Amino acid sequence: MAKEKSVLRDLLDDVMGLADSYAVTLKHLFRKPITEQYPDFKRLLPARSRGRIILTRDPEGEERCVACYLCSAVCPTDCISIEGAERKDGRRYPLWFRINFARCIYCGMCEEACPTLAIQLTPDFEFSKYGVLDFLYEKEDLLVDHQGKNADYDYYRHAGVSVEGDKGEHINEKPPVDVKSNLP
Amino acid sequence: MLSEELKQKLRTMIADAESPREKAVDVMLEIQERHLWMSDEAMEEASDLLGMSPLELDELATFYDFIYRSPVGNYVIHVCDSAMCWLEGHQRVMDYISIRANVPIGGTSPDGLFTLLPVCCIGYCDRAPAMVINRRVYGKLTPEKIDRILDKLAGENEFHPPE
Amino acid sequence: MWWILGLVLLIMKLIIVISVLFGFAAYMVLVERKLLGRFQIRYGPNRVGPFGLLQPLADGIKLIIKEDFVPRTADRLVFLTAPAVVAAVPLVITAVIPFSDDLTIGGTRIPMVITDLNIGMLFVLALASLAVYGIALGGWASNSKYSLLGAIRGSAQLISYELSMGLSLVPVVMLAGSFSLVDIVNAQERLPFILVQPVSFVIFLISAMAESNRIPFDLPESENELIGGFHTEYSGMRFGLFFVGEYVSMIVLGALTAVFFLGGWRGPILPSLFWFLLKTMLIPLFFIWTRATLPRLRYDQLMHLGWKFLLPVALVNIVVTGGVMLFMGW
Amino acid sequence: MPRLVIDDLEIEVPKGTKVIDAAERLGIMIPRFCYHEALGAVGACRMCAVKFIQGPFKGIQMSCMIDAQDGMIVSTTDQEAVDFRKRVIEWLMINHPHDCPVCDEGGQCLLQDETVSSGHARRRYPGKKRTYRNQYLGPFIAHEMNRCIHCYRCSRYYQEFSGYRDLGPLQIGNRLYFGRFKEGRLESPYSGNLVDICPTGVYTDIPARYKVRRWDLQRSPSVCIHCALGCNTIGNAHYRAVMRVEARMNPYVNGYFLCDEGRFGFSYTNGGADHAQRPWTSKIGGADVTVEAALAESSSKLSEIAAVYGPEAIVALGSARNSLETQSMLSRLCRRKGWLGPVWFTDTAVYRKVRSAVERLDSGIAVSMREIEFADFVIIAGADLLNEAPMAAIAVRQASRKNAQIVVIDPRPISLPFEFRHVPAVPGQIERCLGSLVKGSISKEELKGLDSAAKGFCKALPAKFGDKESGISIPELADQLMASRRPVIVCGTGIVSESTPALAADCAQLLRESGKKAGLFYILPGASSFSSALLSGPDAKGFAEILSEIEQGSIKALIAAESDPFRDFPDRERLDKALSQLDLLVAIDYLPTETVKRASVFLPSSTVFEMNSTFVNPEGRVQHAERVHAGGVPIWGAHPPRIVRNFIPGGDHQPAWEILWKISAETSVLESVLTLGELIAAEMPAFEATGKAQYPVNQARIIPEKSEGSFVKPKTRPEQGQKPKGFNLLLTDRIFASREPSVYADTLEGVFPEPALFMHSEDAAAAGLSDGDTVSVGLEPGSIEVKLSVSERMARGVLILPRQKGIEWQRMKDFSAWIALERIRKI
Repeated sequence: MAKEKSVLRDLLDDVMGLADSYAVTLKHLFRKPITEQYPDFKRLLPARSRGRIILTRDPEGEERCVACYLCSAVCPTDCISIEGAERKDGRRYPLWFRINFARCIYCGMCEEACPTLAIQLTPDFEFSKYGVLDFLYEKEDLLVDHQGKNADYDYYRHAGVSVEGDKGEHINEKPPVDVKSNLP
Repeated sequence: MLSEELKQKLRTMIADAESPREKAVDVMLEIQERHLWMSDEAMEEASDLLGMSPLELDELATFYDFIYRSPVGNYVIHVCDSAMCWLEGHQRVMDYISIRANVPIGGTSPDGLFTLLPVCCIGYCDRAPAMVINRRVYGKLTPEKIDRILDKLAGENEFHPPE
Repeated sequence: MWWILGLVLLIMKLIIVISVLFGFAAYMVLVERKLLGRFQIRYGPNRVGPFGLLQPLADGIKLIIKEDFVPRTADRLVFLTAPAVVAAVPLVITAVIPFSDDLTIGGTRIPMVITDLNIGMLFVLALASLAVYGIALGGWASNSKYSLLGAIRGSAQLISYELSMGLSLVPVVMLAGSFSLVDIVNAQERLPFILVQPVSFVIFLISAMAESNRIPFDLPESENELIGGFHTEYSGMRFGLFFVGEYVSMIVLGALTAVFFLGGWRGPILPSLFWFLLKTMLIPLFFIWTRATLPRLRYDQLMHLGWKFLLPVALVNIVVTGGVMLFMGW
Repeated sequence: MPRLVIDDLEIEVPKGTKVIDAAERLGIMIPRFCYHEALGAVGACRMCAVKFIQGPFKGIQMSCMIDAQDGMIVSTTDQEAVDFRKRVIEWLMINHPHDCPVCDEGGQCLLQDETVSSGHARRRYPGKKRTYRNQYLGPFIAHEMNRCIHCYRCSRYYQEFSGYRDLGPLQIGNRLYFGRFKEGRLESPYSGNLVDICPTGVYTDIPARYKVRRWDLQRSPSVCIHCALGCNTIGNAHYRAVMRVEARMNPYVNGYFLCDEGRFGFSYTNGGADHAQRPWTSKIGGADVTVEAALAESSSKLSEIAAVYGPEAIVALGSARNSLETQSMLSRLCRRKGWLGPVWFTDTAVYRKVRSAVERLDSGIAVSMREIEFADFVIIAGADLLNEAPMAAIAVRQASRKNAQIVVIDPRPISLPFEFRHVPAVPGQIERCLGSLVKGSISKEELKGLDSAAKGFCKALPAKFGDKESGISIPELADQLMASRRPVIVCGTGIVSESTPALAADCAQLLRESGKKAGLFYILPGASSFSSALLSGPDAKGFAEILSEIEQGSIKALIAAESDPFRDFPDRERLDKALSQLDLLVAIDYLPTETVKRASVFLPSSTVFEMNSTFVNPEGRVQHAERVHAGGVPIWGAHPPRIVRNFIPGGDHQPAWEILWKISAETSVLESVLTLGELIAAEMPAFEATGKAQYPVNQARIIPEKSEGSFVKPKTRPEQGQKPKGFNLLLTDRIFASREPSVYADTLEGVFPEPALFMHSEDAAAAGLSDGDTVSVGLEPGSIEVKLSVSERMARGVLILPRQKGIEWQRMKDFSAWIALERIRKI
């Protein structure tokens, strides 16, 4: 008898479980939808959300990118191609910088790898086009006139190589060693 | 730049040596006797005499403290800064000379008389604090003693200014 | 000349029924999407027309103008005809469903059923099992492993649940004493059978859900295992026909439930057609609610439920019903 | 042979092996900065610390400073050692700048690797970083002293290994500075090795500067074709351009290093900075056509000419930069089709010299460059190593560092990075000088022990060579030679007389028979001279004969396979006229030569970087160069286009042997032979003798056990008779500026030596000329103007004219000339 009872209880439990779930969904039916009406209402995305990629400039208005190839090396879809070049004053820059957004998966690894904070992902996610070739963004398309998320960082103030100016003028550097010094 | 007479003297000096290279430091010290310090031109001429490349000579010159590759005054004051002298007041001595003779540490006084440099141990620990001026050692320095020494040197400035 | 009038009436009834059914099916899609949205605390389609009311139109246009793609290795003829089978079968079932009280125009009683077969229920059961041919053929003809698996599952599922469905209707027939659907409705004049036969009703409801391949019984088309199952390879309006079939069949099952258990078009005060439609719509709405609530069964659970639970219960129910009828001398 | 255990693995190593090397043999790479196998240990960086658990030493020790000994148990992974190395890295990183992104070494930096692998990621030291000012070190090497970790590798390499004295350590302690006395171009023509040797980014490679990272490069083992030595390289390509060339370790050839010409002279393959110099497309009569059209045109014209005038009306030219594959194909085609040639050398005399040299090499006597390093007496006869075979000079320097005596017998003002005794003998006297030196070294007892042929040869050698002017006593040198155990004769094939290579071989043989382990090394004129000498028969026609046949009209077509007679042949005027008489001039080349410009049909061929090829070096070592990249017009240096194409622009080139095969329209050529290896073996029996007919063959030597020729009777006295009056004008090679690929490499433009005519100072004084004068030298038919450079360290009575860019030596009538004094005028 006990066994039979438990079968019935099991059945009851099952039915109650079902009823519970039906109750939950029914309750939801009368809740106000939480959907945002996207094209009519656009939420402000956090600055760190990962959308279209830009190349920023340093506070002095120079290109931040030094064409170190780390972004292209780390890119899991190989969508970044660069060629470095050198300015007369020794500062390095990308001769060309191409991102194939048709391949980009917006993973943000390039941004993480970038030692100069040049390459940054923006919250701009509305990014669709009719032609695949239109997704090929060159440096001119990527370069912006602001510092992006990091307003103050200037890589060349920290690097050991000097462009313009003299050695030893960077942050946390001693003046250059004078080889002919008489000091011991 | 070097006078012919000096060059001749150096040549004989070098000729004595088994290999010219061993006289390199002596040659430079000899030039310093006359010119106070080793300018680039002096280095080049000396290296020619020694049959070394200027760089090889410069390796030696920049290695040794008593060969000066930058202009110095007539009297180069080397104040010992090793442990004993330092305990006995090396810094006080430096500061005092610096103020007394109006010479910055590592630099030369405006009258071109004194150059003040630190030096590592000169072996006069028993008479610390000590200093060397043109190969003469002075120990147990006190302000009065320094005054006397400097006044004497300034008075008997027989050195010619560098040619 | 009566036969001409009869023919005209028949054709009119056919046209009305088919168009109403299609309209309902189309809007059932919208209703489902809307309701599912609300069940999931979102809006559902609201872009096309006011409140998204023109969405079925947009869907229709989209489906029609999409490329009708036939896989190179498919069995072309079967592939092309299978969706039609799926869409046609539920339509045929409507022929025997009485959807209102008889209408009297100028003294002539017009029966509000296309044809009142005396073996109506058998007809319904026969046709209901025919629908799986569309699925089986479509899946097989696609020549794709996913489609084939879906088709096989569909057949197996249908066979399992057809049985309990039929058995669950036996008490109804016993109570009504007739296979004619009109008679069954009339038999519920006093009491709808749902009150008399709740167990039958539950079994019928579950089987109906399984018959129409609705969640939680949508194993033949389970998207995440079979990429759509039997209709993986279909596109355009042919794919749309599978959909139409599914929704029409949902409505038809609703209508059948109404007829078998809810007293058909019977109801107080309001016109009988209204009652019929109301009752008909209850079942699809419940199906949608279920879809929002329950997850898909595992295949073995599905089989277990059909064979080891519903079938015995239905059999016991028949025996009990028979016994009660015998003792009470119904 | 000590046995020791390193990280639980047991190994037995030769006595004197350092622990760090023993570990490397086990595949355990102990971190190091200052230690380098070629430079030895100084224990400066403290990075190679390991823990010695048992044995004569205990505790943390530097593995580069300790010889492996029996019973040692060493752990490289002991926590104490790991922590020690981690701290060393932290110290080294205290002053290392934060500039990896703008450092060219990034990605191939030992310091970077070791820092990452040690786990040092956070700088704990709050103080400031030391900085230095940089120096300009010339067009090849960029200097960034901030990155220095004071390992001394550069100065040890530069001063000790390569023997130049203008780069070294200045200052002391924390201010240590590696640089020059005054900034300026590095004097060493081996300066590129600083890039390889520096464990971090102090010295970086300017031609490759910042164009690419290591991980993006296509890399393959390759072989240098700039001179004959066949140094092993690694070709690095990116975006269809060769970006840099690195040295590839080969202990028998170039060791770890490479000369600057080989390292930086690669840009000919890219067509220069604008990629426009190299001819990328096929041409018919100067107009661009498809390869198929050019192939069809040349092949139909050739068969036409063969049908009308006979196959002898077609002549094929090869050159010293042909791969062995091309040479074999050329040789086979000529034989099969009945064409004339192939003609490898424009100078027949050079051909005869190279041939006699190659004939005399056998495995008993031929030495590799590695073996030169272990010689204790080196005689360099008629070779200017620095200019003709730069890496050989480095090999001799290593011998010199081990106190070997070096004697150079050469008329040129030789300068070499080591101490040597220079006998400035004119070409005719080199043999006598060499002969008397060798004769003087054979003691009477040794002479008795010789067999009759050797004895006769030894007796016939000139007894005395009086050169009082040189101030060098030959008998004194001969005594030293007598005392030596492993003498090596390095013999040139350029300015020497035709019999000298054979004499050098005989001398080496004689020394060998007198009980020494004597060796012989020839300096040959080009990358494939060895194989061309092996491939050509003894009766091969010279280019001058071919030219007269063209003038007579019996030759109608000429196929120049990577050959430029306009560059190699002296009499430009005659050549010009003769070649314009041809019906067909097919040029197959990758350089923009004069011949290519005049060709009626031009077909682009692949460079060594763009194909698999084989070269044989002067010691008979077969070396295989793998394809680095597919080639084509580089997209590097300009913005790449956004179009989609299904072909490679400039990708029409194919290996020269393939082109030859295709234009020959000779299906039977490859009928009996199936593979390239079989083709080569069929043409060159020596190749098959390696027992490795399987292609590609790498590092096998194809010289016989025993050569056939032996002990030619030497000329005892200089040729008498009518010796022309005046100066003997000699054409010589000069580093960076003479050899064919280098001339077209714009990366070398900054270092091309200034064109100069060399003359003995007394001769110049007699002619009233002084150093730096611009002189006009009256040649037949034209005259050249060139700056005069006088030297005391050369032979009298000779003029040395480098065959270099900027000197139009092709105005001469022949490969050497006699110039009367009055025809040298100052202007």
